Amino acid sequence: MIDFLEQNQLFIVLTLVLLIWFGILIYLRTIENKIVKLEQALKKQKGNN
Amino acid sequence: MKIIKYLSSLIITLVIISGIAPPIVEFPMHWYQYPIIPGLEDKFRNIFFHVPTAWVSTIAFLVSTYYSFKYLTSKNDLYDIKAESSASIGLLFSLLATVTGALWAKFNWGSFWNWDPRQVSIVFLLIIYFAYFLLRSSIKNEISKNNISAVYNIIAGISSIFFTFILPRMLTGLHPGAKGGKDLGPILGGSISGNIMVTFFVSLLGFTLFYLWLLNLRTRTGILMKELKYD
Amino acid sequence: MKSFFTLLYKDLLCEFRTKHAIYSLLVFVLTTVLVLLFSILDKDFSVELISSLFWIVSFFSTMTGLSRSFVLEEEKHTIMFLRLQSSVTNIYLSKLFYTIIGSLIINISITIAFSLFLSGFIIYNYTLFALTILIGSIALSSAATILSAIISRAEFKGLLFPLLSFPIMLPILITSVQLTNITLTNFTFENELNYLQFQLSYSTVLITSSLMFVKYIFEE
Amino acid sequence: MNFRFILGIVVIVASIIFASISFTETNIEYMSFNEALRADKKAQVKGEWVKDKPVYFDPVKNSFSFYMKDDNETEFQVILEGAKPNNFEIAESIVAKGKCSDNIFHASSVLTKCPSKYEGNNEALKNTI
Repeated sequence: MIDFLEQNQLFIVLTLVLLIWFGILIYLRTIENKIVKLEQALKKQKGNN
Repeated sequence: MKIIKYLSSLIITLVIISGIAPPIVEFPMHWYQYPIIPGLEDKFRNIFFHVPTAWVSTIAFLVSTYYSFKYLTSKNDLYDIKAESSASIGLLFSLLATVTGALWAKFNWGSFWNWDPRQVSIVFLLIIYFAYFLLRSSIKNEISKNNISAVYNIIAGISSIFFTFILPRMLTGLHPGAKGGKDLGPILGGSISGNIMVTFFVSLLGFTLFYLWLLNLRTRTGILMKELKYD
Repeated sequence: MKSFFTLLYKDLLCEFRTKHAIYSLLVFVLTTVLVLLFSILDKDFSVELISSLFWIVSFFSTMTGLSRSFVLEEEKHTIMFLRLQSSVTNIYLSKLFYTIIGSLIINISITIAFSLFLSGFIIYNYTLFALTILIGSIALSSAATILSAIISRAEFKGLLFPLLSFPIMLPILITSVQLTNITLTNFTFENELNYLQFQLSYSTVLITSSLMFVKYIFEE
Repeated sequence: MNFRFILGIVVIVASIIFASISFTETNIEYMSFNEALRADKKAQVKGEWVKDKPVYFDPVKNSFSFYMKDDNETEFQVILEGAKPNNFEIAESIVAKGKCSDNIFHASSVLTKCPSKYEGNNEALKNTI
């Protein structure tokens, strides 16, 4: 097990970095969706007034 | 905007894979092998992440200064929001550049902090833009807040050119390209192997696009906050 | 042009009457020299230490004594008066020249005090030293004046002032210390003109951008 | 965009270019060891570490001693006040700042210049792309 981890250090780093990066991407997407919803709500509100 | 979003996600994913996965060998025979750089070995891979973060922070601060200038000449609130957004992204990326740089410094120069001129100048930048946000929060009158923070941002942006581009090259330091070094450093001097160069510039492109996406998101939240009078 | 001289005269007269800057300068110079002399009695001070101290004293005296120019006007609510009398550019210029004159006087008095009390303070290159003091004062004042104008409109002045001025003034201080090192050691490791060039262009940029944008600070 | 702004921008850009010239023209004067011996002031000497000669660290005085060879191939001993500099072994050249006395160079700081080229073997390079 330890041998395997030692030999593939780079790939472990790679998986971790990719995981973090995908986490950031998913987080940003949810934020963007929220912003789009808010923008639409605001547009509606303005239309009603 | 959609293209920028997907392109930046894709490019940075590719850069992460092609920056970390390829092995380093003494005599690279194929395009997927990186050369061994004496003294750096595997640590050189950080160049694909550390330099682009520093690059994005510089770009973000310059863009912020530009929008402050636009605000003063046009008095359009949108530019003020953009200037603030860009400055906040710049602050985030300069923090990232400090952290990635400190990690690199630990393994290459021996300690996290070496008082290299470039490390000092990024501290200047952090203080300057931290002060910018503090200044924004300490002026109550909306119009004079926008005006004064724009003036400060321009002064700060112009003086930051001096200590990000000029001062580190005048003083002796550990970064490549400092005074007393043989050349301008690996990137500007062009002494870098082909595949590293390609990955590096693709990484720069990816991070710049990512910055544009973040700027777009942050500006839209700024506009929403303004419209809803949420402060 | 006339109002510029009137304003400058007014500032100098105010300073002469209150002697705020002169007292703070005296206190700073005396404490540094005395602490140095008593704590490290018979040791030779290194040149680097002396030139750093020189500019630290200069920085703090300028900060406490002079750069309050705009802040004081705001606190005494006299800035409105000034603006009725003259353009913002004129006010800025008079404050700038007042700060430059003050900071020159400060630096010359520090030089006199240091050469009287510190045996290690021997100037080898007089022209370069004079240039260092002159350009250093101009650069420090150009940063201090515009920042003082910005601060005068904000709250938490005491906290913001050092925070805003420190990063903008530090490049000037670093290069000034390097230049002073050169004048005190009489041996040039480096191309000293580079530092002068840096300071000159830094202060030109600061003054030009201040002139361009100072009027927006007082816009409501 | 009035005249005043354009003039201001021109002045700012010109001064930034003026300041940028300063670092393209840097010429640092390194001394050779023999010159530093005569100079009797602080000097900086550039050279290479002589790997065959002994290297030791004195923990009591906190000084690090090694032998250096300057560009004129003169060998001399350097005593640095402080710990061993980073990357000392892999440095391609060393710059020592300090004073000379009794044929020993007492350095207050030692700078190591590491290889800044990010390329491997030149022959093999052509295969990478």
